[in-house]
Amino acid sequence: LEEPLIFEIGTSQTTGVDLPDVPSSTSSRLGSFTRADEIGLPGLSEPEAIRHYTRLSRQNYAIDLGLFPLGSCTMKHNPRLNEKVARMPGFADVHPLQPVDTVRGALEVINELAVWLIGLTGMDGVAMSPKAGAHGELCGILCIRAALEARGDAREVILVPESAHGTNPATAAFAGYRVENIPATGEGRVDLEALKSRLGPDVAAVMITNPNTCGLFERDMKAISDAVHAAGAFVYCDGANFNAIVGKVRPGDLGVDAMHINLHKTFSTPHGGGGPGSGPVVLSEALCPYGPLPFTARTKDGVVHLVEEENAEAFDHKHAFGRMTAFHGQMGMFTRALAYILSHGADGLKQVAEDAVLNANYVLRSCDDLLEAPFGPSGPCMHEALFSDAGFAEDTTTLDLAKALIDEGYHPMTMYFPLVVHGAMLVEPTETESKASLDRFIMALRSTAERAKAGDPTLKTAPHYAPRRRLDETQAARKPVLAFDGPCAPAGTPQLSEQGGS
Amino acid sequence: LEEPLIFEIGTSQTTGVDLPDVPSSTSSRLGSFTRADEIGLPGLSEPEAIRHYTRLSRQNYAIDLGLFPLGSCTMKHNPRLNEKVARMPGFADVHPLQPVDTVRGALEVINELAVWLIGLTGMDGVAMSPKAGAHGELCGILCIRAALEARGDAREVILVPESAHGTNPATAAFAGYRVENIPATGEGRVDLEALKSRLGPDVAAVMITNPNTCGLFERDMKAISDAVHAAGAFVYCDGANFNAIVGKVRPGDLGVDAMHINLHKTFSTPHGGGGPGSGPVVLSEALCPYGPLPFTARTKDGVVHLVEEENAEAFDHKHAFGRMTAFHGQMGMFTRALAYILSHGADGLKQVAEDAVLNANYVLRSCDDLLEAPFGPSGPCMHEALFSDAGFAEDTTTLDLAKALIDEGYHPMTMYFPLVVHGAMLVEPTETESKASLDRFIMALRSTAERAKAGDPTLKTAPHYAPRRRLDETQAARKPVLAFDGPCAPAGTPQLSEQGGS
Amino acid sequence: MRYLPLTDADRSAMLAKIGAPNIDALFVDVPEEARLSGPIEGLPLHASEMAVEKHMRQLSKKNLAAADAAFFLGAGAYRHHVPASVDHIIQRGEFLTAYTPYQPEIAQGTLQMLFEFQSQVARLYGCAVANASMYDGSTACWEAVAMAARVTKKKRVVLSGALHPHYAEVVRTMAKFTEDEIAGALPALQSTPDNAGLIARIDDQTSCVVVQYPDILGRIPDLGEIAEAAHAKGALLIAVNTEPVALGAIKSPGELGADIVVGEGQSIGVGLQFGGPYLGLFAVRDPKHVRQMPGRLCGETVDAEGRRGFVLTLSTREQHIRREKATSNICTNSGLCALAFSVHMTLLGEQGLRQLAAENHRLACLAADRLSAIPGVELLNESFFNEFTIMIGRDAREVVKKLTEQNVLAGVSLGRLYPAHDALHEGLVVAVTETTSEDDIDTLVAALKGELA
Amino acid sequence: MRYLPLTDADRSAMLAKIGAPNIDALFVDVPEEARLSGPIEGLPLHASEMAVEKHMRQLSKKNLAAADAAFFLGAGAYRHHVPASVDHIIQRGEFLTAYTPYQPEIAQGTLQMLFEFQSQVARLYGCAVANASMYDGSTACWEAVAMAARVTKKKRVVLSGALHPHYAEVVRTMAKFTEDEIAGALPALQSTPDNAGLIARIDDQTSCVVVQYPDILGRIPDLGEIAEAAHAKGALLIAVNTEPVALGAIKSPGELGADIVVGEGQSIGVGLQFGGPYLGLFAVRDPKHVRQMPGRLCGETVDAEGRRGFVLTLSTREQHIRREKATSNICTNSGLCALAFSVHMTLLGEQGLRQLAAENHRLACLAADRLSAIPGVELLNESFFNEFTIMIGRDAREVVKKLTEQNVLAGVSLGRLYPAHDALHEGLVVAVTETTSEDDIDTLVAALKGELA
Repeated sequence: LEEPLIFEIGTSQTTGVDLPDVPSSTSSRLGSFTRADEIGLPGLSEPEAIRHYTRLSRQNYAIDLGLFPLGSCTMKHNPRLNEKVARMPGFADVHPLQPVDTVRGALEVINELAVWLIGLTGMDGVAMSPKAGAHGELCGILCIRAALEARGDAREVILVPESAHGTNPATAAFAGYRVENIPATGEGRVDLEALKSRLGPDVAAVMITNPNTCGLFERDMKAISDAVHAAGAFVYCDGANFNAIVGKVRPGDLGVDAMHINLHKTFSTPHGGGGPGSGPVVLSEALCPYGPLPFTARTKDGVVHLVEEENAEAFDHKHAFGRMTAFHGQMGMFTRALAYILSHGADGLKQVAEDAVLNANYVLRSCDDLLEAPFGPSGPCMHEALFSDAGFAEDTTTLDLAKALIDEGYHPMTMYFPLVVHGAMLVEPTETESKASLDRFIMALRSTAERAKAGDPTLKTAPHYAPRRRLDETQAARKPVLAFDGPCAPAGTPQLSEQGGS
Repeated sequence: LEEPLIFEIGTSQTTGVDLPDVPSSTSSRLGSFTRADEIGLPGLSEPEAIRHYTRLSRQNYAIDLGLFPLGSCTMKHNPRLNEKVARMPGFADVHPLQPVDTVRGALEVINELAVWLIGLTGMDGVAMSPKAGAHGELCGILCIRAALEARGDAREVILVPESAHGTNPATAAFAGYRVENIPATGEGRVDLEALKSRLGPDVAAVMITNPNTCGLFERDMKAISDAVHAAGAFVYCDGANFNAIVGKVRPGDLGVDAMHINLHKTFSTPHGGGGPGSGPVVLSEALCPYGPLPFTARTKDGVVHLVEEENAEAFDHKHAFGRMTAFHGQMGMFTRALAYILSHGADGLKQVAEDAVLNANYVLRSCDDLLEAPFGPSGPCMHEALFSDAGFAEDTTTLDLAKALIDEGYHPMTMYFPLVVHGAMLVEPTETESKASLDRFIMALRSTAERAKAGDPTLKTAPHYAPRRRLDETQAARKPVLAFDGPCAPAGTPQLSEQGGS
Repeated sequence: MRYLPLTDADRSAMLAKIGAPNIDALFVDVPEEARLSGPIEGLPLHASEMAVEKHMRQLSKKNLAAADAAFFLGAGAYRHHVPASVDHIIQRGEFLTAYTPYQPEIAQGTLQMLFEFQSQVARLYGCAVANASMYDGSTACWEAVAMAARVTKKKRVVLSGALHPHYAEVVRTMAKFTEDEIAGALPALQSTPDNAGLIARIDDQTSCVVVQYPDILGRIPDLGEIAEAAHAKGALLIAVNTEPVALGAIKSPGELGADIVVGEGQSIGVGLQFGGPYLGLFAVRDPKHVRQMPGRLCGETVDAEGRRGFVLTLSTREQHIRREKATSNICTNSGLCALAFSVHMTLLGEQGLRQLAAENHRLACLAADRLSAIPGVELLNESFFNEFTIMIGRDAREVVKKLTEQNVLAGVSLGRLYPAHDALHEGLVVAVTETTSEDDIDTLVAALKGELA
Repeated sequence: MRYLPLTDADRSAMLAKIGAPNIDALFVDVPEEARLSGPIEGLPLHASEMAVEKHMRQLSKKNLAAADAAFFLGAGAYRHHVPASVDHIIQRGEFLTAYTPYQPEIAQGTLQMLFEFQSQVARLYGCAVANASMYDGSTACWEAVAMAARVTKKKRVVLSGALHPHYAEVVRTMAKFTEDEIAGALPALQSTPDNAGLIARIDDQTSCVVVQYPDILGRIPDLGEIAEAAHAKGALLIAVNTEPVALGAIKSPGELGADIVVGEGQSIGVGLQFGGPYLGLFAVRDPKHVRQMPGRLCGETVDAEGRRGFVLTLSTREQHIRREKATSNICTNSGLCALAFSVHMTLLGEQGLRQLAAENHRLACLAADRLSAIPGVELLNESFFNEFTIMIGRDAREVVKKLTEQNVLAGVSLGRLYPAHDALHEGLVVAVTETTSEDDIDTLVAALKGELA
């Protein structure tokens, strides 16, 4: 299936909209800046555009087609109700700078979601504006930095476990900190004693993922927090895996000072092929005053207020460290997440965590006789099952197994992450898979694992039945072609594509 | 790709909705009719349901994927604006029996569409309620019968050309008439002299399709109408192909008394895998009084009224022949068709006809050196190009060629219709195909035709690359299996399906 | 124009290939005197998407949407909550823009869905076989009458007085032309349906008895008794159901002996839509009647490699094969509505359907109790599902109209349904579904009380 | 619960397979004292789809939607008509519910779309390379500043006074932590941007000059002059555009010498959405800067059979490979918004974009003429595209608030944007697009005239 580029089929004279021709004689206030040269933007009529994008879409794998066992990425069912809600005109068709009296409902959505996030995490406040998880991390670290600066305490180091997401060290570095690794125990958890011995007056914060990226709960979390606090530092928790414990335990009860919540992971806003995300950050009492603008506050009379530069003092929020984005954050994701949360309720969210953990342990225990589960012997996992490539035939890699899974009709699991396990395979089924669906996946995974152990050479060339065979990533990086280079198609160019078909 | 049946994966305990459990102790007014036995309806959770239907959908060919060259069926682009409009709450969420003052906008839609249909056809009125083309035919014939009865003129015969759609004779028979065929000339048109000689006091009406099912305009239409009228009969025009002439000529100017308009063919309401359709019938002055209820009438003050049994006399519509359906017709199709019509306007609709005819003639003249075009020599076609199987290798049939087109990525053209041409292939590209798209289709058609002429044996077993090979229709009819026979799946049944993938 | 891909350059090149000097040369067969030279006068020119959307939105705002009112209308069309997933699925281009599945190799999506739909309807109705849908309940009812004549070779049709009057009118209209003889009646305003009177009208010439279940007044007739009487005279019992949700609570017509069960499927998945498109359901209890059925049928078979697949079958009943000898002239079903029904029914499942029915009934009982407590209001029904009739001692048409001023859509007055019959005018048919809140009920009670005071 | 497929029977069977006595045995690592035993108190239990939809609709109705008002807000977010096809495409499950395209063999749909998107943005901006999108315009602006520091190894940032104040605030906020030095200013209320003043602030330590085009007051600065001055001092010019439709009418920043062009893409395809999600656009004029860019990049390559395909590339810049040495911590783009942008831009094409821009400008000129004819109202701008500033002689915040009572959303007051600066408070930024009707303009004129009278 080959679908041509819009530049190969669209002409600059074709358009899929009906707009008036404004006579060129019309007076202009553009000054001397009129754009005269051809821009080179191809157009398609509406029927051609629908076909181009419909056909392109069919080259994607998606949640709507099957299971997505991506550890730490949490690809779960995206309810259509949420899409409908986000499109209600009162949410979709309001401007961020409208007078606040005309957007009370929007502010209430933000506030209502904030109340849930605070309640579910046991924290004191939440900064809603961060645009994604990594943006939330930055927000949390900046709150910590602001709090330290407020007490005149310059610190330089942030401690991060080796197994952390790459965003953790990147964020710390972006915020001006030096990053040092925290060692792990043989059981895949933070080494508490090693951590304690490293703590000192130069350490600003510890960034911990809990449940961690090995899929395990940090049993010593409370002790870690206590030690960090005793050393005058703060605990940042990477909330990427909060979906495993929502409703079962509150991070605030474990001493966490700041944690971002990926709304798409825990509360099922759609991943959309890479975004948009949304990463609100819940904050402890110590950090709350520093949360960035805009903030929302509900006063005793129940009215929700938007706290901006204008009224930050009036709402006792004058220590806000600044503003991380132009407007209030990802409203479209807030409405979706709130609809999801209200649908589940406090009881359902607990069930979410339980089913997610049950599903992961079911996969773990259905495969650990065949695939090495490095931390399997030490007890149950949380929402994801971790395997290594131990026992694979020489030459056969985790990548080969993953690509072979494509031929079985599945998106591969997360590979080579966390870095602490050789040839890691991190499988997160999520709570929206049925037992029947897991049984089928387990069958495929086991059969592929057996082929990997036997050194089946067809794995090296997998996938065989996908829209593309393995792609040459080296060529892509060595001689980057990042934009189409030619002119638009002349009118009437025959399309190169195969038409339609199933 | 195998997708299990809902009965094979759903259990009667699973549900994809959240509804309260009503305590069985609640008092009931059901009398002694409580349904106790298991019904046997399988349920799926929402994620499972989305996947089942998404995966099923991918086994369909559709306009959104490619060209649909179906002569006389007119598969054209379905604008998404129309879907949006039909879902506006003021249209989608109103009850047909609401007090008329609460549905003035809905009545205006019906009236506005009626004004367009009357204007485009040059007729005097329109019955909006018929639910589909065939229902419209019946409506038209019943108007004719009512008009004849009103003048005490019992007639028994309806004349129909051999090349007519099957619905024409079926409708005539359903309305209690005897059907006789009208012969055709060698040029594929009604034989005017033969028709004239058959007309007489027993003939109630002549049903003519114009443009006809050979894709040709009935040049003698006016003469036919005059002769029919002179014999005291009426002219019914099958409007299936009105899209070829909309804006170019008005059937009313050619003496037509009644014509149904398939909104999905001419005005692009989506075909939906077989419906719903909508078949308003435009009527001449002679037939207008007999149009069925409900009717709409706009009074001089601009207000639109719904004429029902209640007020038929007041609106001078007391001769209505009855009611063809419970409510007002296909409102959801009216809104879509009106949006389509307003988008094109009077100028655009004319362009529609011109482009449809241009595209068909382009296909005709790009292939008539290779495929026999029985009426090609006599002049241009209208919106569809007709070919025969003359010159195919022995044993190779139109069906084989059509199924081979599937392997080229196309839906087959209309086959073996009209019956008057041997191994007929009726190709209607419609106006929403680009030249590039036609060029590609012509290439595929020519190459397949060459294989048919050469007797390529792989045609006999085509399609090879579709979700299914040829299906055994004989077995289906001999031992009909029309419903799933077993129990729902027990809980936790592994699915048989291949998951996901592209 | 946004839907037309040809450019002027394309048009010239194509005319050249065809060998035509201009576009009008292709319309040469249209007599010149009839050919229109420019756009039709008096009709507007093309408009942008924005302009069309704005215009249509303005029209839509002139209607009172049910969501903006306290809403109690039924009488053949019911407002239920349709999950958002249903609309998502029916808008998949591969379903929305597909053709009738005549080419089964590339239409298995539609075909398997239809097979599943037929199976769901057959089970819901307690029948052996259901077809792939008809236009709506009223036309399905007529088709059933016509089929009964084919099966029994008799012509006399006995309609229950409590059959939806529009359905009865459709049957009467069509029968005028087929020379069937229709024996109808008005609904008797009594607490239980007049089965005895109905049975008395059945004779040896009767092809079928048509009974609505629950009936137009919301009462639940004892179909078993009628079936027995009809069968004794060699007639078929046609049961008509306009509220499929009811069948999650009450016995199926098939179980009770109905021979043909037809109905409106709109309640499940389709929505109100001011009356259309709706979804005609059609099923027969005895598989031997299959070949007399109208409409599309989808059947299971195998492909050349032995894999299960589905096709349209038994098409020798149909017009495109049999022409004037077909069982019906129908060639369209209500495919997309059938899909909506099937998806919604799959989301419900047996458990969800039963819960939905129970919740409808609970709220309806509540409403009946509260309404009948209003002085001057009397509940007619002994039994009902989610719809019942109250007698309000005044012409209900007036009252309904009056209450719209308070955004209360109080129900369907019998005067609206039977304009010519003054004796019925004090009746009001009130429907209550899961979309009706207790607040809505209280709003209606207060408004009605105020109006009648 | 409708999103959770496991049945209780499944759960038991699975626990048995795992060898756990109950679900809590799987949470054994969570210290018991912290483990919650029941649903969190004070938070409601699960709700039906109908109930949630109703609740959310009630909240949405507390907002004044732009469609229900005469609407003139801009200042970084613009209301344009988005074709219905755009929303249809982005709701295709295969786009909506797909993952980041790390597995290119089964993600060509997303990847090819991103390649097309990058190409469209690069052309629109007059640049060589664009990335696969950022969170929004303001964060893209900050990323550009950070990139300029990497490229030039300098730390002093010169912000134009007429840069959107929220964008400036984002830069200032982030710079606090990176120790960049920010030289900002207020917008000068004059008819043309103060280029001379800006240029005077550029020195040898300057890493970049950040200029909005058109600027926050709607004026169109001469980027060429600034580029020349910046380059002379070894600084980069960062051009910020918040209204991409403008670039269908005015020269691209790339043509005029900007080194990095960033902006907000919301106008094309995305909609207002109360501020998010939006679409950050990011492009560089010189391909040699590619390896210093933040964010995802999609590139062309071939597969093992030599067929063209697309992959995410140059990921050695990114956090998941480089960790603390990455060019940014970003790992999310705004993929679905990029799709919406790309589909809308493809529907427009060059011709449509130019027509759209011309229509915006025509209506804006009309509005400027009519507004400045009101006594006491003065048009500030010499040049503008679809947005301009009027001085109204009173605190515009009050006036804007007052006019909402007539459902007129008159524009963005400078007081809202610069609360601390009284000197600006009489300014009102008015935006006009193709969605603004002439009636809307007349409504605003009448309301403003009335209020100022």
